[in-house]
Amino acid sequence: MIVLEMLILVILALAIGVFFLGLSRKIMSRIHWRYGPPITQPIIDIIKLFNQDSVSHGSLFNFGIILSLAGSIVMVFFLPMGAMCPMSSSGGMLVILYIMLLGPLGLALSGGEAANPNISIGISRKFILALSYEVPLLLIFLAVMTHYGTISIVEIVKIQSANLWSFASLPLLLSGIAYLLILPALLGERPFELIKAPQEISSGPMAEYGGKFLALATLQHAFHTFVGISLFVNLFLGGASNPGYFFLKMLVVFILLIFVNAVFPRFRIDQAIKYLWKWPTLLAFIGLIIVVIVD
Amino acid sequence: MRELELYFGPQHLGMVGNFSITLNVEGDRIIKAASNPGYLHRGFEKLMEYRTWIQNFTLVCRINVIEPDSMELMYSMAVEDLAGIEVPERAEYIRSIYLELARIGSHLFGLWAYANMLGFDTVANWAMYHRDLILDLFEEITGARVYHMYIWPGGVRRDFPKGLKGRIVKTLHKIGSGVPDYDDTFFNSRLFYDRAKNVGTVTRKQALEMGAVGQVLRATGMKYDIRKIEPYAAYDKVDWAIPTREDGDAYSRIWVVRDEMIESVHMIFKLLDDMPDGSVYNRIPNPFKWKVPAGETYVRCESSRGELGLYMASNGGDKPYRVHFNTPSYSHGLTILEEVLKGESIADVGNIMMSLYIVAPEIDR
Amino acid sequence: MDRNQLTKWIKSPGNMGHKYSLDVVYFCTGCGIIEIPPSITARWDAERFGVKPVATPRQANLFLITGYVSVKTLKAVIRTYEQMQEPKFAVGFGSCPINGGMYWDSYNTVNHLDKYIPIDGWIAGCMPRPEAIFIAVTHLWTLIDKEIADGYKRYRDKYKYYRANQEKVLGELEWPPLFPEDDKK
Amino acid sequence: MNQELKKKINSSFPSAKISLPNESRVVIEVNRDAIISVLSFLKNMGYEHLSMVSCVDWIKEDEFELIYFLNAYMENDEEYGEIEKSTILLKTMISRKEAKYITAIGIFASAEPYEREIHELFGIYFEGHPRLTHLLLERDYEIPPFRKDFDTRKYVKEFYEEIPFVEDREEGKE
Repeated sequence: MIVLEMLILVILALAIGVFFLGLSRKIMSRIHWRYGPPITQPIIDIIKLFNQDSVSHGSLFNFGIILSLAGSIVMVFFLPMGAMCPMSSSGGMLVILYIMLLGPLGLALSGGEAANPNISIGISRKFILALSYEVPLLLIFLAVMTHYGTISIVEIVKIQSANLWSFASLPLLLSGIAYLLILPALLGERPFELIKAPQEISSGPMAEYGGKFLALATLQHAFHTFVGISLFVNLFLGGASNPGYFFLKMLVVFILLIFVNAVFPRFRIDQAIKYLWKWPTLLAFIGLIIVVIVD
Repeated sequence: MRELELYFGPQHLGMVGNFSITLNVEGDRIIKAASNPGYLHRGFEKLMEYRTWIQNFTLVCRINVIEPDSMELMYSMAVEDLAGIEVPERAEYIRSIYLELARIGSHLFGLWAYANMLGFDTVANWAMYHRDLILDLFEEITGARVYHMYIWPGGVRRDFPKGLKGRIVKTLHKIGSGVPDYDDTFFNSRLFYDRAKNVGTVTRKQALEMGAVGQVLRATGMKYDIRKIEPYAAYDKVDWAIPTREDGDAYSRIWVVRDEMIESVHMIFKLLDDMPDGSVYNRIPNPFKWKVPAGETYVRCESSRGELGLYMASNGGDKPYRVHFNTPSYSHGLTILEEVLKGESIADVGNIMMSLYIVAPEIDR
Repeated sequence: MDRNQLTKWIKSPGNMGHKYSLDVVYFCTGCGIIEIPPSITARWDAERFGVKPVATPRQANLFLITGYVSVKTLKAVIRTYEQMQEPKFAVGFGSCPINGGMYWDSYNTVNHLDKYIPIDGWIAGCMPRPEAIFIAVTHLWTLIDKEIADGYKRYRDKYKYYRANQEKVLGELEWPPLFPEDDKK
Repeated sequence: MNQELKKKINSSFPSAKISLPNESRVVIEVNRDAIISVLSFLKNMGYEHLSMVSCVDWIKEDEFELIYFLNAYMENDEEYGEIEKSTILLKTMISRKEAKYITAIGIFASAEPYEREIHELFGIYFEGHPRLTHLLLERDYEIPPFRKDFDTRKYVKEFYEEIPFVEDREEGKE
């Protein structure tokens, strides 16, 4: 039963993630005054990429991207989507915090094999960025955990459905805002698009990916988008009792994210660290203090 | 830390045109930069020695693709100077209006390149759309979108079509109505300020030493503009100002570009109002038998990127003996860029390059 | 447009994918830089056709060479083409790569680009309008459908000759052959 | 007025031939040894901007003509007087057979790429230039391409047109 649930969850997450990729391209086009590609374009891209030849730079190169993808998929199991959560009993937020680092790590392994200077710059940027958003993320998680007294996300969703959403309840408001601020960094959207930065370092870690590898990287991005947003919905927007309602909440957050993506250029890496360690960290810290005082 | 050699270009999304920079980097800092042009070298000046005076018009405009019109003007002015051809007054006005339109188009292209470089896709798309509106005007005036071959020795090829004045005003108003949007999303944006302020600074001393012209020089507070110093076409007949900034960094340069666009729009309105009637060209001799008297000349004008010069020598034949274009991107791209990139971050290479307004075909010729 | 025909997708997903998702690496050699931005931005929007610029040749399957190819560029063009993954398509944009265009007598531009790399289609004109790119793209779809956009196969088969031509212009090439001789059966 | 400028230069360099083709151009012809001293003299006079260095191949006279274009920078456009507005064309002749010259980088840093280009396209060697490597071209030509005795049309015919199409090669037309 759990296996079936897992399978459904992965497929759902993939569908939503890919849909979001298509939607973001469409909405961005409209903001650019363009017509935009059909919303199915990412699917076409992925089909094409799987049918294209690709060059491998060694076994570590192959392993890295698979590790990265696997890390993102595993995270999906720990996040309740509506009533579905195959791994509800084990782990929770701590596991997610842990697995989240697998994405950059996999890419780093993979990139280390291909001797392209753009990749090494991209990887170092990715790690620095990960380091800077992990700090506020940890503080936010701590605040949520202290407030609800549990590390299980299912429990947190349950409590929220009985009372208020944590985003609307005062002690966690600041933490919620802090999460929204780091969300673009988490997903690599502008203004934190500096990992890819096609105009600067030729799409960074992806520079040597072609064919299947790029397809896997796209899938990883889709899963990662799903995880980042669904975490916010679960922790702060009260989750949902059924997947449809959950999807609607995710959609709202995602569209907000795209609007931010559309109006900003990208930071330089030092500015990104400065920003992330200033505002989101400060907000998350104050949020944590408030939570500690109130409870 | 290990020193890496990084190639920026020639195939690179951030590279408008075909140009490459070899960077020696340590971590994120650039230690040494070497420009590497020549990907677009066609030997224009050599080819022009093989073509008759009139045939060369198809060639000159292709030297710079971003703004071909100032190249046409240069060539016409040099031929007029050598052959002693007068230009009617109306043609002077038409040339000015047309060149200012070209300047706005070119600046919008530059804005596209710069915004694109910073990842400002939205503004980039808008700028390109607005540039297309200007290209539509060009298409109406000359019949071509990009390479117009409109300016001619002795004037311009044909008069403005009927009712064009209204359409120019309408188009410029449409673009002008976008200025608040541009300001809100781009020019006054905090992130643009963060990315561009104190980046790629060319001090006035450096600028003077290394032969900077155009925006690079004007961004250091120098009011150096050939349109004022040595007025050509109808630039001395209307009143206009040279926009400048003081700091000499990328931020100042882009602001100068913005102010120049607005100044150009105002200038076009004034020129359109003052435009006299009359013929638009004086006849030139039969182009098949046309021989230009022996002699040499140096003419210069202010293109959208700075001072543009043309040295031309004729030995009295039906072809030029020697042509040499002095293009603004030359010193910007080869001398200043190498100097300015030292000590900057890799993320700012394209930022600096585009703010210096380097157009590769112009360097290579 | 048969982008929405499910039967075709099920029959040959790969073929359809190649058609409707053309990731372009623009090689803006000179004049081409002026008409590419309009075609990918607001006015013409190439993304409608699934044509999207990408950053590196590894990710691309369409190579757009926009303008004359000087000797120095030729080197970069060949390297870029060889880095792309099969199946790949190359399109020459403008008159100059076809036969030299107005630079036919220049000492530094190669006149016929298809002597050095296989080209699947040409867009004639100087400058072609942005619409021409889309006409070319739709033509390329037909070619892919009929499986005659086979430049990459030709390159594999006749690599010896292409390489010989390349060496004639560039002198000794500093990279090893893409398809070494003894590999062929 | 430019006549003043003429007098000033003539007093320091009596050998210089100065002509004024129109109100904003001054053409100074000096012999090849004097050019560096004239350049620094003019720089001190306020002509700080070296716009371009050009070269003409006068094949009949068997000489190269080097031309330095100098302009003045002023902070404000109203400061420009008659003298500052003019462009100076400083010329000198060097022999075609012994195409060697001295670099002007010491005085004008911006001369560097121009001299590099002239070295590449005309084959003139500049003594003291730090990097006379390839700038625009990828390979060497027998005669530097911008010299008048280099016929580009002939070159194209002999070089590019001779390369066969791949299809023709297969048919054995090699």
